[in-house]
Amino acid sequence: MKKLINKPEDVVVEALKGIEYAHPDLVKVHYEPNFIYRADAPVQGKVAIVSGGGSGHEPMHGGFVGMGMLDAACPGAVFTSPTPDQMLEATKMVHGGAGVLHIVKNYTGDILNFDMAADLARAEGIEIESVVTNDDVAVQDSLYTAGRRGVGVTVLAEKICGAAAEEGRSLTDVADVCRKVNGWGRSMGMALTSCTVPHAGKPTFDLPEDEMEIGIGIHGEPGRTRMKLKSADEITEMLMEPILNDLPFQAGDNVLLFVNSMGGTPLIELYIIYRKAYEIATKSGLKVVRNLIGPYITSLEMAGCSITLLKMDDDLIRLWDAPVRTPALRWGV
Amino acid sequence: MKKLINKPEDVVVEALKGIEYAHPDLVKVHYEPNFIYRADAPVQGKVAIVSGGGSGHEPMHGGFVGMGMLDAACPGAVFTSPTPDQMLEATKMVHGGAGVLHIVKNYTGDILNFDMAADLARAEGIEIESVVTNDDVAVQDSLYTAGRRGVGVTVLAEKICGAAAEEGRSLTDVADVCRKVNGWGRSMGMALTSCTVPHAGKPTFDLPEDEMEIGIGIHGEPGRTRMKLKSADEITEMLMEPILNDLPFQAGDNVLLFVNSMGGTPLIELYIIYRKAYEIATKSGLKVVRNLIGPYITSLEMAGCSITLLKMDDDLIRLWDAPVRTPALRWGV
Amino acid sequence: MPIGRDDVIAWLSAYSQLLADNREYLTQLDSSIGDADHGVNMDRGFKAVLGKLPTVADKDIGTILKSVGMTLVQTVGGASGPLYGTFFLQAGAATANKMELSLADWSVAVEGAINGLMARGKANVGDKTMVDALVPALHALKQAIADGIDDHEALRQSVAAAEQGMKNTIPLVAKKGRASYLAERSAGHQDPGATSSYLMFKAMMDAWTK
Amino acid sequence: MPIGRDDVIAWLSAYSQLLADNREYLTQLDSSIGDADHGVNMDRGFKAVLGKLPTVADKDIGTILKSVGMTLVQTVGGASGPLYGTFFLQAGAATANKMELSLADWSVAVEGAINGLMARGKANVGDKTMVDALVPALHALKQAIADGIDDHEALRQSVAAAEQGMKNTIPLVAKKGRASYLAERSAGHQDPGATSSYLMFKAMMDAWTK
Ligand SMILES: Nc1ncnc2c1ncn2[C@@H]1O[C@H](COP(=O)(O)OP(=O)(O)O)[C@@H](O)[C@H]1O
Ligand SMILES: Nc1ncnc2c1ncn2[C@@H]1O[C@H](COP(=O)(O)OP(=O)(O)O)[C@@H](O)[C@H]1O
Ligand SMILES: [Mg+2]
Ligand SMILES: [Mg+2]
Ligand SMILES: [Mg+2]
Ligand SMILES: [Mg+2]
Repeated sequence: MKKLINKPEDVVVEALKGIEYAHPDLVKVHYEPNFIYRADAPVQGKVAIVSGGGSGHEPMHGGFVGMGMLDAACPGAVFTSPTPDQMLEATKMVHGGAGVLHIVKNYTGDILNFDMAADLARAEGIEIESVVTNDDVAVQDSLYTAGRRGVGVTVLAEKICGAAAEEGRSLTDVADVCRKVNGWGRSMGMALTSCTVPHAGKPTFDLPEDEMEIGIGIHGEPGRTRMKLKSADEITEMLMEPILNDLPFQAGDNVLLFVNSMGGTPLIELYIIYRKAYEIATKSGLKVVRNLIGPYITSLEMAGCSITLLKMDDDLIRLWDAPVRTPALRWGV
Repeated sequence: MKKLINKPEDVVVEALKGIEYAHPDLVKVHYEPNFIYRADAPVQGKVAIVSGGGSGHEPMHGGFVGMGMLDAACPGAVFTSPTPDQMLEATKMVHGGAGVLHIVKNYTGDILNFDMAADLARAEGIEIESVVTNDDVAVQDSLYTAGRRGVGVTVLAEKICGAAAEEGRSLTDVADVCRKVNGWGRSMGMALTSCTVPHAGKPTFDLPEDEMEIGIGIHGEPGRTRMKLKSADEITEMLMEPILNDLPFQAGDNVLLFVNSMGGTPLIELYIIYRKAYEIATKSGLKVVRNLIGPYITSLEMAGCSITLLKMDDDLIRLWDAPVRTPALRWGV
Repeated sequence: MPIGRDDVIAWLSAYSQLLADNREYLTQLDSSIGDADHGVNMDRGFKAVLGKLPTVADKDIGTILKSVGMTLVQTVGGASGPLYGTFFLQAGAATANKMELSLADWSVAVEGAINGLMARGKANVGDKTMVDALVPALHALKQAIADGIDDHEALRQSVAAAEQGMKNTIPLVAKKGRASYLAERSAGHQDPGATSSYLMFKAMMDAWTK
Repeated sequence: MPIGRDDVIAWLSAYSQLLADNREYLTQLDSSIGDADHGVNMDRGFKAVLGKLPTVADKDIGTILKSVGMTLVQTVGGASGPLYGTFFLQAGAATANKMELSLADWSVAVEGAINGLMARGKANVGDKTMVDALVPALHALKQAIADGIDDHEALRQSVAAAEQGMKNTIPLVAKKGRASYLAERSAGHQDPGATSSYLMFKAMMDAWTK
């Protein structure tokens, strides 16, 4: 196992210390329970937005804390949902009197821990709304699964809802925006390699040199299918097809095209993928009006990529364009 | 070899097409010869800044084209210096009547090709100044080497000089700023893995599972020393020591601390490194006033990191903080 | 065989040791059909439990079990944290103020605990989760008690049922939890949560049938 | 043996073929002490040369060689592009308007070419570069001509000297180019540029001593 780490059990806390040193103008870090919160919290009168999840997906979520995006992010152990005390304390720290939105990715652990935290927060008189993201089309949403995973659209929702909160919308309205974004987004991912969780010491799964996994999540687990490695263009087609089929995107729709590195895939390859995804989207009659390209929701050092397509109306475009000032995303300020 | 590519020989052009689709608000792409230039070029009356190098280091340099940074970037084949016609045409495209600064990383090929281009541009009446970056402390600068490599400080120089040009300084002054930044910066890198150049099909060098290379460059070549893998903190000490010893950084100096991913190392590990580098710098009496953390000057998918320390005075801090609007760096706008 | 407070503590210590010993094994199971953290999560949680026990060692069984539940909720994370946490919180509620339990009392507490866990996780037998070990273990325990079998034998039968339930997860296609994302590919692998549940019952037997 | 225009073209075609055949080999050499692109760079450059040749096939030798030089400068990149480009541009300047050269004429042109390359790259014999093959090859050629040795034998001796110079780079510590970053670690590996230079002379011999 080759990583730039010290002891596996110290990975999360040491990364938090690095964030604390690096961005004092943007965030503060609370330890035990661990969470990152915006330096000017609480912002009175504004709906606060709290998210979180296992560590190992950086910059998600801690890199998205700041003006125009998250008020707080709760990092669990690597690939492990954070615990309710983290979300409770974070919620109390950032509550500005206008309620708190919890953005929760659809994983059993994330749902259970956030639910417990929301109950505890409500018991302390804080109004909480929770919205679940579940944009991954690789998994069937049925009675026979734990539902679709929350992946790439989560990043987009955090930005868009952050803007909605920043401009003073109510908790109900911000939650509605979140549900709308989730409903209008679809994602699909693939991996060329697995990743190695620090305490495990070896890759979560082995992938032969000539094979790839299609339909992966962000926790290093195997995907839906394993097959022989294909070209970037063929892979892009394999990712775009279920996305386009799943949401009745209509010709003429404006979309945001988000091409994401799983962590180990470099930018030059992302642009090759973006090129083909853009051409496919455009050929389907969609208008790609915005994009995001880079490592934003990662799985440690996994090589691979994911694509997220988000339908946008004028309001979502405005909210996407609104100023944001976080470690990982910054524009308009 | 596992990459998200199509044919190896099409990697550069396909990535350029992706950039062209993705950032029409920021840049345009010229093909044959290939270069990326700011969409509003030429900016009349402003010193234009042109850089370039082999592809495979994205976002450097193409991701740094735009307001407040580069006017044009010339991408060669992967790890191969671009050719003079690229720099000549790019120079002519962005020349705004106030001369052009070429920022050239110290590699034999980059120097030779940029020199030929500068000669051709001068022959066409364009005033050119060239500044070479050579911040890498891993290599001894002596009669017995090709000199120190230009690495991390190049990114910082492009930003800082871009701001100097944007505020209307003369070619001589902008070139002086570039020389100052280069003189005040030192870098050192290491690798956990090599990388695979697309046409080569296999890693440039093999690194056993328990070993690392210290003193690497950005072209996938082996470093100065190979040794057993160490902890992140020990590695950070090994990188910081020659940096601090080489430049007589003095207690009380303001510095920018740049912790860079070589491409395959994820953000969580970079923050662990940043934490220790920050502590070492602070303990040495330096004041870390700015930072940059992420994959900015990469070597395809190489796992590893580099550290750059740049001494800053008030002018450099102002120039660093000035607005910039490029695909890879954006603030203040 | 009455189950006194010290027996409960002995059980928790035994379970903690089994989790430490099986940390890599549980991690391995959670690598085949998960994200490779179940072993570390449970080990972390029960090391924290061990650290907390001295502060409640003089309290009633209900207080001890609730303390375990709260500690697990605060330290384990993931899916198993809230589920095992709920298990212990419910067991603690059912044993409030008790300093000693009969095995029948304990089976009632365990039943409430499992019901709480199933209500929270909404998994049933056959979904390829910890429920697949817990429910058979409970049934075997209740059945043995009802049949008048002696306590030690009743415990052994519940552990055997837990073990069988754990092994029965191998051919199942997961319908709950992270393994369900793999659909048919989850078949052929033993569920990590069912394994840690089996170990929990095994620890009971180890601690109480000395 | 006069070297006519068609002989020059035959040489360039032969060199182009040798570079295509040795593309992986040159890449491998440039992996041990470089960035794994020399083989691809040279192959790309000389494929472009082959494509350009028909447009200048009816011109004088100087024009052909200058065209080669310009094509290499525009397509090879890296360190070898400007260096080999300069080689051919200088050779072209020395053979302007010539349709035919004696071997002695050619050796003068090659001397000017190597001088131009060395002036640009500032490398000397012993620095572990292409110069380590080019200079011995030139000396052997000039010496053989001065000694009155017949042309074919002179060419063979120059190729043998190029080959020896190429092999002599193996133990050297690089003082120029990318390999110099490796310091002592560059010893024990043959220089890729010296290898492509040897191949250039070999192509001369192959094409002109049929
Ligand atoms: N809905 C559920 N109900 C009961 N048990 C579940 C449920 N979801 C998951 N589990 C159990 O949790 C185990 C995984 O635990 P763990 O790895 O700690 O959490 P995570 O899946 O969040 O990484 C599974 O093996 C399974 O037994
Ligand atoms: N200063 C120099 N003078 C002469 N030859 C040089 C010099 N620097 C490098 N070379 C030659 O160039 C070769 C490498 O060429 P290539 O791989 O194409 O360029 P790069 O090093 O830029 O990747 C080396 O093997 C060496 O022979
Ligand atoms: Mg987990
Ligand atoms: Mg090169
Ligand atoms: Mg797990
Ligand atoms: Mg090379």
